[in-house]
Amino acid sequence: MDLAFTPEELAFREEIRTWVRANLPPDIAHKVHNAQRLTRDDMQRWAKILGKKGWLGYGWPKQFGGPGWNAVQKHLFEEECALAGAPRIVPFGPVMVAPVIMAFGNREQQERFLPGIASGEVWWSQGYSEPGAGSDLASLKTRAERVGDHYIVNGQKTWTTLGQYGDWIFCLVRTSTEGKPQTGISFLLIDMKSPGVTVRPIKLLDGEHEVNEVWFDNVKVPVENLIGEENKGWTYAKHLLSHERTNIADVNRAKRELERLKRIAKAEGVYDDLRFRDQIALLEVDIVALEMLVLRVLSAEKSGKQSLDIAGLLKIRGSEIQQRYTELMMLAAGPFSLPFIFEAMDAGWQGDFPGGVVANAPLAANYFNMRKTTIYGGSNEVQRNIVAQTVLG
Amino acid sequence: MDLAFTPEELAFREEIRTWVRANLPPDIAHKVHNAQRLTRDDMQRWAKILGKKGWLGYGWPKQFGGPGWNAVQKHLFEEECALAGAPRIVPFGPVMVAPVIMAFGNREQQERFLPGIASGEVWWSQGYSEPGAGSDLASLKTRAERVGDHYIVNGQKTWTTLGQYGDWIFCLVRTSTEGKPQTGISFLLIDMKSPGVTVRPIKLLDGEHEVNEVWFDNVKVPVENLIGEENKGWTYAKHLLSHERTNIADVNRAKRELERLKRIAKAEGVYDDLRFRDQIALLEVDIVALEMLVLRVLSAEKSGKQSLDIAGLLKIRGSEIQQRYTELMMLAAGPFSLPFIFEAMDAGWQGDFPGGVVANAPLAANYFNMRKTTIYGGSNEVQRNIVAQTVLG
Amino acid sequence: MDFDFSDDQMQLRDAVRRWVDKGYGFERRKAIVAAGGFDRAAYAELAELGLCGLYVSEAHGGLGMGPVEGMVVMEELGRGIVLEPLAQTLLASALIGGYASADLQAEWLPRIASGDALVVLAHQERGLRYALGAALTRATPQGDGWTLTGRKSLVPAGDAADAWLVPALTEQGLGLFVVAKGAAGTQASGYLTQDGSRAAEVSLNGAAAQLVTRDGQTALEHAADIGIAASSAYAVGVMDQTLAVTADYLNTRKQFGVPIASFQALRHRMADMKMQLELARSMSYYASLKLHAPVAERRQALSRAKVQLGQSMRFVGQQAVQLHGGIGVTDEYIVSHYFKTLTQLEMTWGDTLHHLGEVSARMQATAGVFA
Amino acid sequence: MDFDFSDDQMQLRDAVRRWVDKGYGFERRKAIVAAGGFDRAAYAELAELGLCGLYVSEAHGGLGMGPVEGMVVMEELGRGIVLEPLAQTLLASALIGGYASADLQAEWLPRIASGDALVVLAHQERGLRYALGAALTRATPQGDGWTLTGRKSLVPAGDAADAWLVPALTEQGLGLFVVAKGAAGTQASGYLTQDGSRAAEVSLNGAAAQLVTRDGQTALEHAADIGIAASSAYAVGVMDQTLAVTADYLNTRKQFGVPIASFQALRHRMADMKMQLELARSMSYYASLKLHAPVAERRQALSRAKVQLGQSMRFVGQQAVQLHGGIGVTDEYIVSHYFKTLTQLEMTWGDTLHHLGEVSARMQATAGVFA
Repeated sequence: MDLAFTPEELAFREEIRTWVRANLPPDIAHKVHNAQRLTRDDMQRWAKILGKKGWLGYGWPKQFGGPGWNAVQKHLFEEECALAGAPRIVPFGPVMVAPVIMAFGNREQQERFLPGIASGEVWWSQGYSEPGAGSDLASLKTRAERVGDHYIVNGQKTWTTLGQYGDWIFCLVRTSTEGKPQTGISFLLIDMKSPGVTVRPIKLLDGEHEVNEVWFDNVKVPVENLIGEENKGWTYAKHLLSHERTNIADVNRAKRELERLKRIAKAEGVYDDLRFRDQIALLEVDIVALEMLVLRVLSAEKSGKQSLDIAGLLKIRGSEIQQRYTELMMLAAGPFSLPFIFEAMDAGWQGDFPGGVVANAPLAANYFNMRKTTIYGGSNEVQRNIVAQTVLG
Repeated sequence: MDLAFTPEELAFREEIRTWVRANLPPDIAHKVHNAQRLTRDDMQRWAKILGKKGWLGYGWPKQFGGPGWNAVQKHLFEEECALAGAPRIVPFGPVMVAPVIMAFGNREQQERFLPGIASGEVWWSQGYSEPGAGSDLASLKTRAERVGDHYIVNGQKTWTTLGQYGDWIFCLVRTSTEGKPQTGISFLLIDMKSPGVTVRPIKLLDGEHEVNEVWFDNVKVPVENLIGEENKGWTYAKHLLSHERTNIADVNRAKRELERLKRIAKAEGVYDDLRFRDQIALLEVDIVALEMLVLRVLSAEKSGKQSLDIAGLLKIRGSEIQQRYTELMMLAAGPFSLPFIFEAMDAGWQGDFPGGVVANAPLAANYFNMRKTTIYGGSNEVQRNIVAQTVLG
Repeated sequence: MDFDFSDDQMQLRDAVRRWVDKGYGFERRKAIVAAGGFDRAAYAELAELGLCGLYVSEAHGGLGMGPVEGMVVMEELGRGIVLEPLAQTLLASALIGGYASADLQAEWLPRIASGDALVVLAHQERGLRYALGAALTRATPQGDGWTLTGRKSLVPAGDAADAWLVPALTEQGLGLFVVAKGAAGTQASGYLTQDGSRAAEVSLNGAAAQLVTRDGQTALEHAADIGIAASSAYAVGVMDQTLAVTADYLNTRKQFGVPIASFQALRHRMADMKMQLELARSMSYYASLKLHAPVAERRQALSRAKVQLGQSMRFVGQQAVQLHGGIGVTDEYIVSHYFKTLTQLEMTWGDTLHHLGEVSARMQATAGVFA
Repeated sequence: MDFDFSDDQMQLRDAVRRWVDKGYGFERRKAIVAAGGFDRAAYAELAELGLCGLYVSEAHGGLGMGPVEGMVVMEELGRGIVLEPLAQTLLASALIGGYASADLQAEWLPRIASGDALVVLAHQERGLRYALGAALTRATPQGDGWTLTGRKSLVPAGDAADAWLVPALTEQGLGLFVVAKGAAGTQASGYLTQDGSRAAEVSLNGAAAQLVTRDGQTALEHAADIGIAASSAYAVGVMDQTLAVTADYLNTRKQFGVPIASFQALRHRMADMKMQLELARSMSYYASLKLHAPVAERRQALSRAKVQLGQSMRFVGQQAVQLHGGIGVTDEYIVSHYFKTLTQLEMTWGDTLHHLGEVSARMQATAGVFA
C-alpha cells in the first residue's frame, strides 16, 4: 500500500502536463477557468488537437489506435487536462459509442466510424432517453421497422446533449414488442443529416441551449448501421454504461473549481469570514475524500486484486460535490450573483457588470445548471437503489 | 391574528406559575434542572401534590373532576411546569388510560379507576408493544380467552416504561383471530399484582432500568375489567393515540434544556467559540420555529376555525430537537463527557468527577437515552409515511 | 394568541388570489421577463387592488393596514411569483410614513398609494454585501436641501422606479434621502436578475435629494426587517405552490409502470418538504407579528425567521427540481422558476449564514417565541 | 499509487481477526466492562500476537512495522470493539522510539513490546479541551532527573498502566516525560467511560520523571496524529461491523408481513451509511499513509481525516440504532455498543468542529490528496 505514484507514473504525468500546457489554446483555458461559455468551435478545436496527438480516444486500446493506457494513466491524463483548464471531452463519440463499436461492431463498422471519432471530425450524439422513459430506460418507444435493407425509424428522443451540433447519433430503438421490454431493443447508428431527422432545442433553467429533442419521422437507416444483432441492443447499452468509469465523479474538475471558489471568496471578502470559510474547508475535506475513493477504485482496476463494491458511490458523491461548489461560489458573491446578464457570461464582454466583477456573471447560471447532475445518468435515487442492493441484497 | 396571549390567558399563566413555584419541591426541581436521576418517590411526590390540587388530570373535563382547561391553558400549564423544573407527569394513567375510561368505560369503571389516577395513588403502565410488533401494532399476539366470568391472559408485552412501579396495566389483547388483525383486539385493565404477572427489566444503552418486559402466564382477569365491547379495542386504542397532543413535541422542555445547554457551554468555555455558538444559535431557531408550530396547532384547537394538517410534524421535529440538544450538551463538554460514572448521575454524590464538573456526569447518558425518541410512539419513519399521505394522498 | 385570519383579511387574500390566478398567469409572467422583468401595467393593477397603499394611512389615500395584511398579500403574490416589487412599496411607504416630515409624506404617500409613484430602496453598494449602515455615497447640504453623489447597485426595478430612497453619509452619520429619478445627475441602467425580475445600477452625481431622516441607520434596519417579513411571506406562497405542483407531478408521472408517488424514498422527501414549508410558514407568521415589537426584539426575531426561511427555501427549491427529474431543469416548466425565485430570495436581505451570525450575536440565556 | 495489502499484511490481519472472533467475543467484552473496562490478560494476548511491539524496532524486540500494519491491526480490533488501548501502545512506542535517548529506549521499548509494560499518554487537563501544547503540570529539574507536579485527566487505562508519558511545562517550554506508576507522589483513580473502556485521573505530586524530549510540543502533536490514524482505522472496523449487523437485521426483521429491508426509505438510509463508511475508510487509508509526511502536510491530512471520520461515525452510529428500532437502544444487543464506541471516538483527539477549524486554518489555494 502506497499513496505515492510510481516513478513511471510520475514521468507519465509530467509528459502529459508538458504537452497539455503547450498545446491547450490559452483563450480556451481562460474561458474554462472562468466558467465562460464555450462555443462549438472551442470544443472542436481542442478535440482536433487531441485527435491529432492520438489522445482524443485516450481510453482506447492500441489495436484501435488508442494509447493503450491503464486506469491510472487515464486518470492522470484527465487530471492534467482538468487542472490546465481544458474543456471536458464531449464523450458521446470517443467515450460512449466507440467502445460499443469496438466490442460489438463488425470490422467494416469499425473501419468506417472509428477514425472520424478518433480525429474529432465527426460529432456524435446520444439517443437513449425518451419522454416518459427517464430512469426506466427499457420502456423506450422509438420504433425501427425492417423494410428490405433499411430500417424505418419513427419516434422521439430527448435530453440529447449538444445534439444541435451532431453529425451522427447512436440510438436505442425498439425492433420488437415481444417478451420483456429489454429484449426487443436494438442499437442503431443514424446519420443526423438523413431526411426526417429534426432537432429541436430545449431551453434549460439557466437559459442555455444545451439539450434537444430529436424527432425521427420515417427515417431510413441502412441495415449495415445496426450494431451486432437485432434485439440485442440492451446488452450493448449495458456494456456502455458499465464503461462509464471513475471520471463520472469528476474529482479533477472539482479540485480545479475548489481553487476557483477560493479565488471568488477572496475577491468577495468572505475568505477570511470564519463562517463562510468553514464551508469551504468542509468542501475541501469532501473533495479529498472523494479523490481517495476514486484512487481506491483506480488501484483496484490497475492491480485486479481487489473487487470493490464502491464504484456506485462515485456518481452520487461526485454530483453532490459539483452542486455544492457551484452553490458556494454563488453564495460567496451573494447579492452580486443576482444579476443575470446573459452576454456577460461570454468571454470578452465589454459592458459594465453590477458590482464591477464580471467573474461573478456566470455563478448563478453554473449553480442552476448543476442541478442536472443528480438527475442525469441514472438519478441519485436510482443510484441509491443500486448501492442498497450491494449492501442488503 | 395576534401573537400575544389574552389578558385572561396571562392571568391564568401567572396563577399557574405562582402555584407551581410555591409547591414544587426544590430538591426535585434541582434534579430536573441538572438531569439527575429521579426516583419513584420523586415522581410520586410531585404527582400527589398535583393530584391534591386537582391538576394531575390537567387535561380532564370538569365532569370527571378535571379543571376543564382548553388547549392553550393546558399548554401554559405544561410550560410553567417544564420551565420550573417539574418532572414530566407519568402519562400512562392520567393522559393515556383515563381518557379511554372516560370515553368508553362504564360508570362503574369510571368510579372505580378514575379517582386513583387523579390522586396519583395508583401507578399505571401501558401494555401495547410486543416483541415482533413494533410499528405494526396490530400484529400483537397476547391472547385473552373468555372462561366464565374471567379472561385468561397469556403472552408478553415489552418496552413497558417504568413497569417495575406499576400497580395496574392497560393492555391490548387478542380475543379473536378472525378477520383483519385489527378486529380481534380487546382493551383490558389488569391488576399487576395478579398471580402469573412477571415483570423483567430491560437494561437500556445508558445503563438505566427504564423499560420492562411484562409476562402473562394464565393471568385471571375479571370480565368487568374489559373496556367497552370485546374485539373493539383497536378503536379505543386509536382514540388514545389521537389524544396524544401537542405536548408530544415537548417544546417547553426544549426551551428549558436550551437554557441548560447555554450554561454548560459557558462552563466548558465554548459559548464564545463562534463555531460552537453557531450550533446553539441554529438550535435556538429550531426551537422557536417548533414553538410557533405548536402555537399554531393550539390556536386552531382553541378556535376550531382552521383545520391544520401539521400535527403529524410535531412528533418528528420535537424528537429531532430533543436529540440535538442532548448531543450539543455532550459535545460542549467534549472529553469531559466521557467519564461514565453511574453514581455521579444521582443527586448528592460526593465523589470527585473527572475535570471537576459533576454537572457533566449525565450528559452522555442523556444523549444515549434520547435515541429512543425517534423510535418510540410510532417511529419517525412511520410518521413520515403519515405526513406524506397528507401531501400525496 | 390567535392565528386565525379575520374575515377582512380573508377577503383581501381572496381578492389578491383571484387577480394572481386570472391576471398573472405563467404566460404573462414569461412575457414580462422577456420584456425586461417589470411591467408598469401589472404594477398599476396591484395599485387598483389597493395594495400599493396597504401601509399608507387613510389620510393619505391608503388602506392603513398592518403587517398581517402585508403578509397575506405577499403570500398570494408569491403564489404567482409576481415580479413587480410590492415589498419595496410596502417598505418605502412605511419609511416615509414613519420617518419623514409631514410635507414629505404629503408629497409622496398619495402618489405611492395610487401607484403613480414607484419608490424603491437603493442601499446596496459594492463591498457592503449584507451589512446595513455603511455607505460610500455622500450627502452634502445645499441650500434647503441636499445633493448626493455615489453609486448604488441592485436597486429593485431601479430604472422603472420614480424615486429612490437612498442611504448616504452626512457629516453626522448615515441619513436617508429621497431622490426623484428625473433629477439632474441621476442615471439608472437596468438588467434582469436570477428570478427574472428587474434591477438597476443607479449612479448619483450631485443629484438633488430630500432628507427623510437623519437617523438613516434606524430607518434602514427597519426597512430590512419589513423586507424580510414581506419576502418570508412571499416565499411561503412560492413554496406552497412548489409543493402542490410537485405532489401533482409525483402522482401523475409513471416509472416502471407505477406512479412515482408510490416510492417511499420520494414520499419521505415530500414529508421533509412539508416540514420545511410549515416551519417556514410558522416563522413567516412570527416575522410579521414581531414587526411592531421593540427594536432589539424585532431585529432578533427577524433574523431568526430568515435563518429558517433560508434553510426551507433551499431545501424545498432543490428537492422540487430533483423530484421532477429532467423536466425540473427546463425553462418551460414552472418548477424551475419557483426554484430560482427561492434561490434569489435566500440572498435578499442577508443569507442564512449572515442571519445565523446575527442570531448568534444576539443570544440570551433564555429564548422562545415570547423572548 | 497502490491500495492493495501485501501478503504479510493480510496474514497479520487474519491472525488478529481470528483472535477477535474466537478470543474476544461479546460476552467476554461484557465481562471486562463489568470488571472495570480493562483486562490485563486480554492485553497480554495482544502482546502474544506481537501487536504491542508493532512499532518497536526489531533491535528492541518488536516487529518494526509501520502505519499500514498499524491500520490493519486497529481495524480488526475495531471489529471486536476491543477495550484494551493498543492505540496508546503504538503511540507510546513511536514517541519513545522516535524522541527518547538510547538509554530510555533500551529501558522501555523491550518491556512495551513484550506487553510487560503498558505505557499510556497522560496529556488531558481541565481547560485544555482539545488543545495540544498547553499544560498546568510543572516539571522541575532535580539532580539528573526531574520531578512533576500536576493533575491529568482521562488517561486511558491510566490506573492499569505501568507508566505514563506526561507533557509538562519546564522553564524552556513544554517537555515530555515518562513517569513510572509506582513512583512516590503518584496516584491514579480509575473509572469507566462511555464505551465501557477504562480511564483514570492521575495526580502527580513531586513525582520522579525521566525526560523523553524537550520538544514536547512536536512529540505531542505527533502522538495525536498517530492516535487519529489508529482511531480512524479502529472506527472503520466498528462501522464495517455496524453495517453488517444492521443489514442482517433489516433482512430478518419483519413488519407488516415483509422484511423491513424491503422499505425503500430504509434501503436508501443503508446506501447513505455505506457511503459514509467508504468515505471514512478512504480517509483512514489517507490518514495512515500520511503519517510519515512532513509535519505541516501530516497535520493537515490528519485533521482532514478526522473531519470525515467524525461525520461518518456520527451518522453510521445514529442510523444503525434508528434502523434497529427498540432493540437498538438496549444494552444486551451489540449495536448500542458500536454506537457508544463511535460516539466516544468522535470526541477523542478532537471532535469534528475542532478539526474543521484546523482544516480551515491550514487552507491553501490548491488542495487534494497530494497537496
